[in-house]
Amino acid sequence: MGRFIIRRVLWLILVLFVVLLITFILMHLVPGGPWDREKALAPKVIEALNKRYGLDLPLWRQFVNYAWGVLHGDLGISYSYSDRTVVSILAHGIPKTATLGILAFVVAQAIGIPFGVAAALKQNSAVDYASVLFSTVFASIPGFVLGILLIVLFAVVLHWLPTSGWGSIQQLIMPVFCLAALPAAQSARITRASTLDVMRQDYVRTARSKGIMESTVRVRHIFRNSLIPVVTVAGPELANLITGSFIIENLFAIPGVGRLFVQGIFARDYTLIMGGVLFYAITIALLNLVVDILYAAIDPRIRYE
Amino acid sequence: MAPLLEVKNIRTYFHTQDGVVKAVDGVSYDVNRGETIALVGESGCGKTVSALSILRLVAEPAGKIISGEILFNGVDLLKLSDAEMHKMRGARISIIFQEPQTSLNPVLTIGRQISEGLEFHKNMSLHDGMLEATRLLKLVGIPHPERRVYEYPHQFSGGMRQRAMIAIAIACQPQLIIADEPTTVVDVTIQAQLLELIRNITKELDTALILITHNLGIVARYAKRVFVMYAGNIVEYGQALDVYHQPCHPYTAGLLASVPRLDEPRKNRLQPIEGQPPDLIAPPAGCAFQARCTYSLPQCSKEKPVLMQITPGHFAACWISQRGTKPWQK
Amino acid sequence: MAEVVIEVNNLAKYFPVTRGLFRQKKIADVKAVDGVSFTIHKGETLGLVGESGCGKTTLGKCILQLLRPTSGEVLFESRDLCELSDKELVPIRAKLQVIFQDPYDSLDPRFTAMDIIGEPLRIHNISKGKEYRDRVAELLDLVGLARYMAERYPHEFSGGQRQRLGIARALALQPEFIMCDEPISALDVSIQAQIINLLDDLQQKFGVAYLFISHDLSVVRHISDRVIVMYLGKIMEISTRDELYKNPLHPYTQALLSAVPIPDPAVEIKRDVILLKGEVPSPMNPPTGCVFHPRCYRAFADCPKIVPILADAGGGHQVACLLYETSRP
Amino acid sequence: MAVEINTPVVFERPPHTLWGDAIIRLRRNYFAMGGLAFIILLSLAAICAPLITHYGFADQHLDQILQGPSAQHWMGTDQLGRDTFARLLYGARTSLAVGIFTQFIVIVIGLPIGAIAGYAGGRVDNYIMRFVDVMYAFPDILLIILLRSVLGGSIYMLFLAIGLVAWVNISRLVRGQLMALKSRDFVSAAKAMGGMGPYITWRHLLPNALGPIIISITFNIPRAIFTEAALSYIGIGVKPPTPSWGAMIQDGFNLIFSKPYMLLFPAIALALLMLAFTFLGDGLRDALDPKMRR
Amino acid sequence: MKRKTFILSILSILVIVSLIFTSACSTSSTSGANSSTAANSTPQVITLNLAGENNTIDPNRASWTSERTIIIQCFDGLLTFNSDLTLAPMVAKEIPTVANKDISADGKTYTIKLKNNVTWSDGTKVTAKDFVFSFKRLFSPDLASEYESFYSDVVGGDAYFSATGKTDAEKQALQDAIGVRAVDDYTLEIKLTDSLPTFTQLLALWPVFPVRQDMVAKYGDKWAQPDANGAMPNYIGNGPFILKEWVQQDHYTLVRNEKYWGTKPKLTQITFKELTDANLALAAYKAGELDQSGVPGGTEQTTMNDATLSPQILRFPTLTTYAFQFNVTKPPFDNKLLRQALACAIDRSAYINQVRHGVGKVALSWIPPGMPGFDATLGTDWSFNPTKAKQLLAQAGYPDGKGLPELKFQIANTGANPTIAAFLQGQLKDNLGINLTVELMESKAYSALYNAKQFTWGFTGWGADYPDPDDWLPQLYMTGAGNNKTGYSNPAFDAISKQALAELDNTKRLQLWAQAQAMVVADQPMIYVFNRETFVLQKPWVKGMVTSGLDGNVAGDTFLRNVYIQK
Repeated sequence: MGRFIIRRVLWLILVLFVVLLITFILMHLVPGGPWDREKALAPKVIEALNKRYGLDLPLWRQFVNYAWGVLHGDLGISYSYSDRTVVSILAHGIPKTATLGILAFVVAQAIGIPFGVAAALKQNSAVDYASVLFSTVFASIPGFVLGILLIVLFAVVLHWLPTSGWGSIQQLIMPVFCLAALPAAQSARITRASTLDVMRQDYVRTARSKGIMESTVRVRHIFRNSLIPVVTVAGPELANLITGSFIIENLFAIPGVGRLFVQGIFARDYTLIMGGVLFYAITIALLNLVVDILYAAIDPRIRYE
Repeated sequence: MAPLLEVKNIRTYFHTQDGVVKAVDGVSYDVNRGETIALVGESGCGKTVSALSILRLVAEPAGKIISGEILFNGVDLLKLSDAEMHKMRGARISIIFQEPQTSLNPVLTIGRQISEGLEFHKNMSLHDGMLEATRLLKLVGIPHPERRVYEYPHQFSGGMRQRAMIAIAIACQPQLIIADEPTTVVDVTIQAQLLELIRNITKELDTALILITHNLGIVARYAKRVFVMYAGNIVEYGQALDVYHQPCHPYTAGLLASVPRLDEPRKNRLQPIEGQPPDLIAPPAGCAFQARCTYSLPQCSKEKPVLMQITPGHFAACWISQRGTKPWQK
Repeated sequence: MAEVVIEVNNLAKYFPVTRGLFRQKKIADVKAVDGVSFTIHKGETLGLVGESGCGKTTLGKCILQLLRPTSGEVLFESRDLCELSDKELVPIRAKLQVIFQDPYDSLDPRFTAMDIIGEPLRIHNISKGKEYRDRVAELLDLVGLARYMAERYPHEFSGGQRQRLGIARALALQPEFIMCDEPISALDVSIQAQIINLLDDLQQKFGVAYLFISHDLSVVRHISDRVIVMYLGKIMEISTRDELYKNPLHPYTQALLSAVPIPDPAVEIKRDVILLKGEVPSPMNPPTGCVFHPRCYRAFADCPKIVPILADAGGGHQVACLLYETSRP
Repeated sequence: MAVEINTPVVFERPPHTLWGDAIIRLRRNYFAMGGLAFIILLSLAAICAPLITHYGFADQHLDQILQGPSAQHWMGTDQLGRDTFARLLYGARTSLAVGIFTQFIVIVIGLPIGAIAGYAGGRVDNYIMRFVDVMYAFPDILLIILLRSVLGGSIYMLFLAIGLVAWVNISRLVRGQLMALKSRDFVSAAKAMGGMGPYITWRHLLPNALGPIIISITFNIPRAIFTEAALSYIGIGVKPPTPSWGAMIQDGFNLIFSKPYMLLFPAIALALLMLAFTFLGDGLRDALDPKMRR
Repeated sequence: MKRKTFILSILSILVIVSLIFTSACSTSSTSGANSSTAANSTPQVITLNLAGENNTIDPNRASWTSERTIIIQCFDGLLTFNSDLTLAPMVAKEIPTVANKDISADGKTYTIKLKNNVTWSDGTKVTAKDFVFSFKRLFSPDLASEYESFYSDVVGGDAYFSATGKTDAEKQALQDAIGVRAVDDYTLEIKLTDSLPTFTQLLALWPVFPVRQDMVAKYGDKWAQPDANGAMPNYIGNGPFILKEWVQQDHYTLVRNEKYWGTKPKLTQITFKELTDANLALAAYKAGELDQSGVPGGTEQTTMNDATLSPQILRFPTLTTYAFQFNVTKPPFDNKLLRQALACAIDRSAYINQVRHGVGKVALSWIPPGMPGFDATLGTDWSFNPTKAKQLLAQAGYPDGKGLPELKFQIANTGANPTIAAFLQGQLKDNLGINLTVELMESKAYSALYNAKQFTWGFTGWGADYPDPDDWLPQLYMTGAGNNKTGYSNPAFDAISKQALAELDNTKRLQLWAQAQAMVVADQPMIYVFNRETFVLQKPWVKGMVTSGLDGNVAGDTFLRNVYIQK
């Protein structure tokens, strides 16, 4: 297990390097630079700015310098948020994005899994249909549409919740729900399918043949096994929540990494883009690693050497 | 003395997209205390379903016990409440399934899976349950039971898993064990080990055993009485010796003739039963075996034969033998 | 004795077990087949028995080069198949065929019966058009399937019929050798006999040699001319059928035979079963000396130390057991 | 009935291919058929849009700006007096095209890569999968935004951008399928007959992997449409005057307080299309599920 | 039964959705949470929306309107603008003119006397040295200030700014050579290389607001950054408000500068939110979280029709002109007649009156109304006239559009741009039968294309930095000028412009500019479309709001010091 983790982490470093390189190349392929704006800056100003931020160097030097900096924990200085280091910008954004993502994830699972289990246990009942309906409908509405509907209803009409922003629990409710809707729906679907599958398994029949209580059969034998596929998709799901929250962050004016990153792309804030990609790539890779480890915890058949 | 278990004319049907599968269509048999009987038949003949019906474990909602009675110690299991049935399963009647690979929960330790029945039926604590599980593992011949009890099914070999299944089945000292093809997936040497184990344990605990198998050799070695099933019906039953030596149904005879025997001189040709078992969704009108029967009479395709006593204690559902002839007998 | 079709010399197949961070290091070998030699003669059936995991299937696949052996040679038409490239093997494959255990797994579910049976013809460009259809029909007749079934898909056939399809496919190119990998073990008892008879008939007709892999000793006895008993990748005993079943020498063979129940209560009541201890050990970590010694009821002090040699015990009977080794110090 | 010797089995059903069976199962699934019907109807309506409405998607009626639904304009008009219903119909073209063409690109890239990795195995597989790992480490939607910026604004480049990101999953799927199929006996049989790698891949592996691929595509089409909507929301979707549902939702978004129907119609249309694909995908999965096979 | 449940649940969802929508339509009541509080004790706090995120609020470096909004609350410059866009003294005692000798006769030396009662928010005096420091810092090559080019005429400024590769000693020498010095604590002298009468206006802009040397020395360029908690202890200004808190990407909190040297503002606290989404801002306004908000483009009409909202509308013209500008160096738009034909084909009033519901004004010339140099009669020749458009098109060599190559129009895909692009497309189709290809581009990509002059036909807007033609004509139309993207080149125009820039007599100067603008409009390197009008909603309790054409995203931000709350 330890070896497995070490190998994965070493591999991750290599992956990150390639990811950064590809991003760097793509970024510089994008037309327009950080100083391009409709009301053009004077050439001498652009020259001074390039000098200030090291953009006058040849590209390969810029990348080497950047990579060297990354190794030392220095992600450079943002161009669009003058003088703020990318590290400090990310340090502000990550807690928000992570809170949002993790809360949405927890909410999604808290809604999705029980719903899915209930639906499977009572197949073809009202609960089942409600669950299917819930999961298909919520999977069919884009998050930002759901978001604006919620804002209209809860903030503007009912005045129950603030429209946007960051800081209070009330401000979290709507964005978390918007983010959670789709994964909750997916979770419900997967849980339902896997529970139905597990219910058909021989070992459930064995459990029943022991005469133990139905609730024990459900919790101990069905539920734990039906969680395995849920866990496998949970990692990418959480990664998606964290990397895909920029639309919700934008809609609810939450200063998270996603919004920064997208703004970074639009502003050609190279260091911010690289920082964002780095954060996301690490998040995705680590979450996948965590899932693999969790997977081994739930399913004793899995052993990593 | 009344038999321990009396299965009376049960019908278990499955609803599928293609139609209703009459998996068990009016089957009766009985088991006496401490007795070993065998249900013999090929795959799809309904032997497993009839056993699951006893425990009311037929997969719902597709499968349903349509009618019949299952008297266990004189109590109709089909009329018990769910709670009462829970107290039966595992405690009074237990079952050993065919595939130890899939029949054990992969994410629970072996010990846990043995002890949970004990916890429920005997109100043991988890700790006591695990101790008892260790003892049981030792009983079924698993080396290092104190270590093995904390291992997971995937750490066991096929034969060991089946031993664990046996341990689960005998944990609460039931009066009846159903062994559903317990050795089909293991090698012949392991098969011998397991069957000896089951025999010894049932003897020791004075437990009745329903041995479900397609292997005629196993039946010959272990069962006192044999029930031969074909297409959801019992077509012949009686004392093992009678059934093997004087089969009263062409199907039984065909089965016996089709397998090569190590103790007999090698034949140049085997005598197969030609054709295939019928479709249980639309079974033929008369005898289900008629289409494959070399000796069939005109009556066979029209009327479904019922079980009749041919010789004392030996019953068969065959118009031919009921006429007193056995053309298959050489 | 008839001419040799296939000669297997010292064949071994090891599956490496690796571990490592970036560069995978080999830490052990699973010796699935470990130094096996035998011959198969024209028109004969060589039975191969043993418990699961003893390397029967691996051996069969190595002969056909479906798995490339680690060492040793497989001589066919005086060429070592192990030395040939995949391309060079193609014409030879026409003469070496295979029937698999699982009739559900061995037929492509997207192919019709005609596609399945005709596939070898198409691969080797043997025939086209009407000729092709006629040949398929002929093969269907041969294995006892109706011609009108040619357009059907595997899932519309029963297990026995599928196995017939597999046999027809194997016969399409009139091979000299067919490896039958447990061809009947997935079938119902009443169907098994049908297939065995069919295989028998076809051998009579075409003089094809079979390697008949099975764990069912009674069936092997019925069909084989000679029998190999394998255990943990090694040959324990080779003999002609009658000799082996009448006079099994190796304790393992004896135990196997005794474990087979006989479908006659009157016989069974009198029989004693040799119960082997324990189970087959892991081939990754096989026992020293004679690999069978931990389970052997006749093992003695030398068994864990000395690896027995497969030696002639008279009458074409070879056995690898120290009980019969007299010449060695 | 005349029964030939040795062929005593009588089949009640006429012969069916596996696909045929799947279609029968699919037909019994009313939700899936409803979804399919909706998709077909919508596609037809999109193709025949000029026959259904006499308004063009770009026709501006500056005297009829932002009108509510009426007999004349069934779904009202937008800021430039363009008929919303007409735009919805023509927008369906864009949205469906996004869904379908991105999947086309996904297949063109992902299938061969997955197939090569899956069949070749060993070192080739290792290298390909390591590259896939790298692709996988990119956050999807953000990579699309970056690619969208690199590739420029045309709708074809939109397909390409979404496709370039989404192929990873298909190639993983294909690889997994092929790895599983490779160990099946019928593949060994084909090999034993003398079939070479490309033949086996083409004739045996890919046709058998097709079911999961089709299911995956069915679920990926709406995902691509969703992505386009999200891209439109942040302003890098398709270019005007070509309507897309995403762009229409974005237009309507700003009018939520004043003209909610501007958001309502395209949002409902999008949701219905999503539902249709989801039902169809579920139906296909059930129909093609190997567990359903006898 | 089961299907019924399913249908029922679908129905109920539909009902809920429709409820949301109907309520969205009908709500307009903006019940403020604390409307019942007594008028005299009303907290003097206001919440506004910056509608953007700031890169920096360092006066020397800032360049965006939303940055200016914050800076002008916290700093006072030498001069300032009145609401009528005339200049007024602030820290300076009076406006420098040639007449009061503050400007030398050759127009090259400015001697500015400062008030001696101006203090920083920490109580220390504001002196001429603070301005000298600010000027010199503005020209620092290491700072790379974006507005440096506005002050190029200061002696030595450019030389220092361009010294990027030089050693520190050389830089120091160049810095010392800059023609800005403190004659004494309250006298500032600035030397220019050329006469530039509008330099006084530049003195009212934020890049030369005073900056605290000690803060910069201590904290470097980070002096204008918040600390980890968002507090701004180093951001010391001399303006009416103190920036207390900047939670980045979220909001700013400003409090009244209790030690303010001038008339103290009435507001005790201003909160600026950074809501970039117009829709969200409106929602926040409706929910009572904002006291002022813009409305999303296209919703003006509904807002005006809304009984509750219509009294809350605040609208006033801004000094901004929008135009479709051609790349006149490339065919086919090098053809003046074609440009004129296209200009005549666009029904600008339809856009303003129909599409924008009357918000904004039709523009036919470049300099917007409300500014010196505006000429209402200019450009009427190229107003909407489809017949004339067709004639001109024929004259241009493309009768009925025949022979015309594919016309491509590039536009950044932001805000209402797609709408105006679609509008243009429709106009050309309807009025000339010409198909226009719209290339909607990502904003930076568009800017790059545009700055590299690779575009064919684009959309641009120009807002006033300061209210003078100096800011409007030479920058865009002189040959080779920095913002001359059209490639327009007219020697006559260049000559007049040079003359006008240096002309000290204001009347004469404006006359010269009028001539110059007429030349440009006749050539139509751009089709002038409309002038912007700010259209916002403001809560009725916000009083004393004074708006100005120079206001940024926040309406009235120039004069927030006058605002108070009365509920």
